Amino acid sequence: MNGAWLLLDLVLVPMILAAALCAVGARAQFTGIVFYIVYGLLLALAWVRLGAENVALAEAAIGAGLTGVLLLGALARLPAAAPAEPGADGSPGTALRLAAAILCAALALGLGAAVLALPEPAPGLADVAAAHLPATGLGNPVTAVLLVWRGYDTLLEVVVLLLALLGVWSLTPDPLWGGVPGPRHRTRPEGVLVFLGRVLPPAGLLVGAHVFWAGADRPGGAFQAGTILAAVWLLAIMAGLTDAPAVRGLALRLVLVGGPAVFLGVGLAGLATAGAFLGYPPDFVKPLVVLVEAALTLSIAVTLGLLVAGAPERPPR
Amino acid sequence: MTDAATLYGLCGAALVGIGLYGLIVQAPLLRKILAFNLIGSGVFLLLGAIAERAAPGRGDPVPHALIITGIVVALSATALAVALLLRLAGATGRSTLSPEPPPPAPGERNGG
Amino acid sequence: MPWVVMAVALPFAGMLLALPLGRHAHRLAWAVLPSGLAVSVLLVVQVWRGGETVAYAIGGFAPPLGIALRADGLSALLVLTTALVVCATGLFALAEFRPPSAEREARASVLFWPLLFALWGALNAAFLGGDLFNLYVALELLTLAAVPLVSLEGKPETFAAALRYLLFALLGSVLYLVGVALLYGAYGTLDIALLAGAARSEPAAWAAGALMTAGLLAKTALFPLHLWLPPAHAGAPAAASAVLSGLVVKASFYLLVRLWFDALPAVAHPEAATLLAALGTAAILFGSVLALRQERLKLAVAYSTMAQLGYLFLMFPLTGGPTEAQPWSAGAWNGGILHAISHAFAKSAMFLAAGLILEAVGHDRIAGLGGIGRALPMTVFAFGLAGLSLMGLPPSGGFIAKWLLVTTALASGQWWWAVPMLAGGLLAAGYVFRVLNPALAGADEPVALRRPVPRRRQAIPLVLALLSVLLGLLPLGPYRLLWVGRPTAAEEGLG
Amino acid sequence: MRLALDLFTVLAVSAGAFFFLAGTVGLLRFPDVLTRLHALTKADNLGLGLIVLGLLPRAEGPLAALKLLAVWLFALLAAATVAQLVARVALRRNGRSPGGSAAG
Amino acid sequence: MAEFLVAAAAFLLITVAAGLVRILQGPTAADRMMAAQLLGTGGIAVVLLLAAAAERPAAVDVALVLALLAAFAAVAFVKGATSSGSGDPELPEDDRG
Repeated sequence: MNGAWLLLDLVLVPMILAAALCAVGARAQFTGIVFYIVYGLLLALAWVRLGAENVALAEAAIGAGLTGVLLLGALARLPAAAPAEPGADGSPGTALRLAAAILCAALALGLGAAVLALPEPAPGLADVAAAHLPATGLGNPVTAVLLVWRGYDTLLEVVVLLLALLGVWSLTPDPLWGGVPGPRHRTRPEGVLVFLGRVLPPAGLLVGAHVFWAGADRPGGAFQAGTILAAVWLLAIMAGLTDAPAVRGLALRLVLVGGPAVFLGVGLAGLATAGAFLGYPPDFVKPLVVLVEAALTLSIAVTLGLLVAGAPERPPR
Repeated sequence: MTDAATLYGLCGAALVGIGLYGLIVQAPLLRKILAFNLIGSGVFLLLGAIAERAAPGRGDPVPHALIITGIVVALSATALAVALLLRLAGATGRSTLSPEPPPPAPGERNGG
Repeated sequence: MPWVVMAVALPFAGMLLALPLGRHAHRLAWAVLPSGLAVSVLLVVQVWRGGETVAYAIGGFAPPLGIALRADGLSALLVLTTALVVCATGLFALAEFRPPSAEREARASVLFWPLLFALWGALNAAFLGGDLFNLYVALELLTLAAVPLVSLEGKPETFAAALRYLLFALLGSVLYLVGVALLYGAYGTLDIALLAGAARSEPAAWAAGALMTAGLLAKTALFPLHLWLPPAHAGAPAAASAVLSGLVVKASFYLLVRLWFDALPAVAHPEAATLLAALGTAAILFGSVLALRQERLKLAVAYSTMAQLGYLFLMFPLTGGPTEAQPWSAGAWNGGILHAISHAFAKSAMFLAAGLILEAVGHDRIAGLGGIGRALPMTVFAFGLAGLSLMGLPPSGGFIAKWLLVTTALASGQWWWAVPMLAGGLLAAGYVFRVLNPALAGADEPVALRRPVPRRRQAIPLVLALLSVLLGLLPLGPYRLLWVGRPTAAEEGLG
Repeated sequence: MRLALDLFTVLAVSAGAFFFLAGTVGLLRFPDVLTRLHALTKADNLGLGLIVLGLLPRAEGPLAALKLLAVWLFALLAAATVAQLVARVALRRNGRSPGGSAAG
Repeated sequence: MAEFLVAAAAFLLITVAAGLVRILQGPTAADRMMAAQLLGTGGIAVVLLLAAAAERPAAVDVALVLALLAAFAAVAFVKGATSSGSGDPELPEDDRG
């Protein structure tokens, strides 16, 4: 058994490193980004290999999906860069590069040594988590960590997401405030893009719902589902089938704050019902978690979609 | 399985180094943003290896949850950085930061 | 009522409400600011009365599986400082960030409020968090709230400043995160209190400590990682500069203190402490000299922040020094903390005062501010009072803080750390009087005010400056509070 | 029965891998972008289909089998549309990279 | 059986790794994008094989997500390649010439 897995590792790890090196070192930025997209895919494979399907789902949707699209979109909209000459555009000369390379190699080696020096047997919380899992009624320990035991992290994290969106919106030129993010996409009617935009969103809705539902007991959950929904929404926008919403809309804003607000509300209600902030009354853990996740999924989907769409560029309709 | 965990842990360490190199050396801001993402995913791989070491075969769920949180946080930061970069390029035509801090603006422009 | 929880939850609730409220968001300030201040005061009272660290297991799940919030004297004091500074800047900003008309909403006036509330919540989350990973999320929250504030006015030069700030901050937090991962791998917990019991001096802990320290230094803008700070803090709107310079950089410093004194005191090396102090010394000297050479008031104030942050790092090699000369034990530790707090008040006062001058005169070129003292006496007085604290002249919070640090340095025979502190005080006097002298002297042609500044607004920086002075006049209060839950390493030194 | 199914899996997966190999050879050896595109999309999707086919007997129940088929269907859809769109870009661009910035 | 499936996955990875070379060499952006697409399809196959080998059906969901979003990056690329950044290569007016 180990032989084949080792072979796989010995192929996969060098590929990851090669993709990363090329993403950093490729001469053209476009090439670097394509390598980064491939790198995200390879990482998703690594997560599957390590038995971390929850993470693999997130990486597949975010690392290989949204981040790549974000970077590609940005590159297409940046002004053409002048031909790169070392030093001309603020990039360091050879000596500095060498110094940086030595520093980074030393850091990587030190980090590697620290990894090798980690104690054996390795400490961890897997057993503690397994012992507490039945009390939650959930089957997926990662969901239990994210929404029950370390729900506070997750609450702050969804606030981070919303805050990033406010940050992106804060870059709107003043006359366009309240307007619509991104350009209006044009497509050939009955063309391939339109076809894709028609077929994939319903499929994505289905897959997203599946990942969301599975999340309570098997790998999946609000973040993965939200990302999938965001991706197919963006696809429908790029296919010109629908337009991004104007950011001044009250309904949109309520959807955006809805997830975090429900989470915070349930958390504060926990003060009364469970005697602790972000606590759940013993018999209602699973239904409350599913409620919070449902609200979060919607908010995350819309927030992520708008994050990638960027700052408003068109005046409100 | 522990061997695999160590291998991926070392891979994560190398990725942190590669990403940091890119962040320091590359001038175009988009490349810096990309390099930052490489460092981030290197750290996540490190955490994944730690999860696998702690509970071979099933994985420690706590680091897995931390990674998912980290991935979302990294995406948020990336989106903000990209938006800032596009706005910077739109306003000044630049897509790099010059090594010196930008010269102070004339006071008159600060009035409003 | 668990005030630790409310201190975090309330500002975030405000943030979530502010967005849908749109052009009415500024009205929310009248609810969130006072209630947040009240919660902070109640938290301080709770810690003071209880006399021990208030710990709260979120969701009822104790660490290591769950996350604990902890409020000891230090965190309570910082939460209160934050509340006071945020409330003052919030009141100050009410005049600036309100909708231009009743019908339309404007970008900056809508976004300022959720950003400010989120910043507040993030600061409290950082001061009260007891879990290293949760603190990472809090740090990111802080960054993502602070960066948009820098470029909120939409001035082109601030986009580069904000982006530079963002990149430094992201690098800092990712380095911090590497350390968190290593510590979990080595000890199987993220809880600071549990780590304190488990951590030993070994390679994984060294690597983690070094990386986390480096990351936090980048966020605290310690020399030579300071490049991002002056353009960001000087370019931001005054109300934002006040919280960025007064509070945000203190959060990462606070985490550094937590890391060294609470989580890893056994791992910290005396040589590393010396290195930190050496960098701090360089920051004091470089920052002060650069502040002296600035043409613009806000940039001078920003470089002064870089210099003043340097003092904070002198406490690392000095803790554990003899304290016979002082009425309190752990003099250096107390001195460092007090300096952070008095600088928070003084610097926010200075930035608000500089903002008022900029608003009234239309520029902030120091050379063109002759005679401004007659036009805006209250504002210039506030600037001078705050400068008193920066120089470390009695009676001020800055004086007590520096006196504690200097006497510890002398008593422990490490007189060389006293030199930069005294030199920094002289240089601070230089850059403060460089502004005050012409401002107070009668210029041939007194500056013309573009628009009058109401006294109500001028009073706000004055109150902050008075607070920084007052800190030196009622000395016993903060010390007794700081005593609560103080780590033993603060008394006995590191290593 | 079990042995026969295993044999089927081995054969189908091997055949699938062969088609991937063919696609790669095409990607590396074919002279211009359009022929490469052509070879690639056909071969690797056939390969994926064969692998899905080979794994079908090992699926736990009809729902899991359906999911496997859905994977193939999505991949086919993506490959077909992407090939079409990218070919358009390639035709128009005459072999230049998109956006002047790509050269930087 | 598991060994065979894992070995097949490793073989497949080596095969598609050649795509990395094509991304590096180009010469056209379309080449690069299509090579990434090959790696995507190969990656999906690898995930399916690993899911079967380790008997972790949840991993099939990962393949499902990868397949669903396989066209996502390419669509963004195609969009970016049009003159306005928001057009369609199938529309005549988006010809950049």
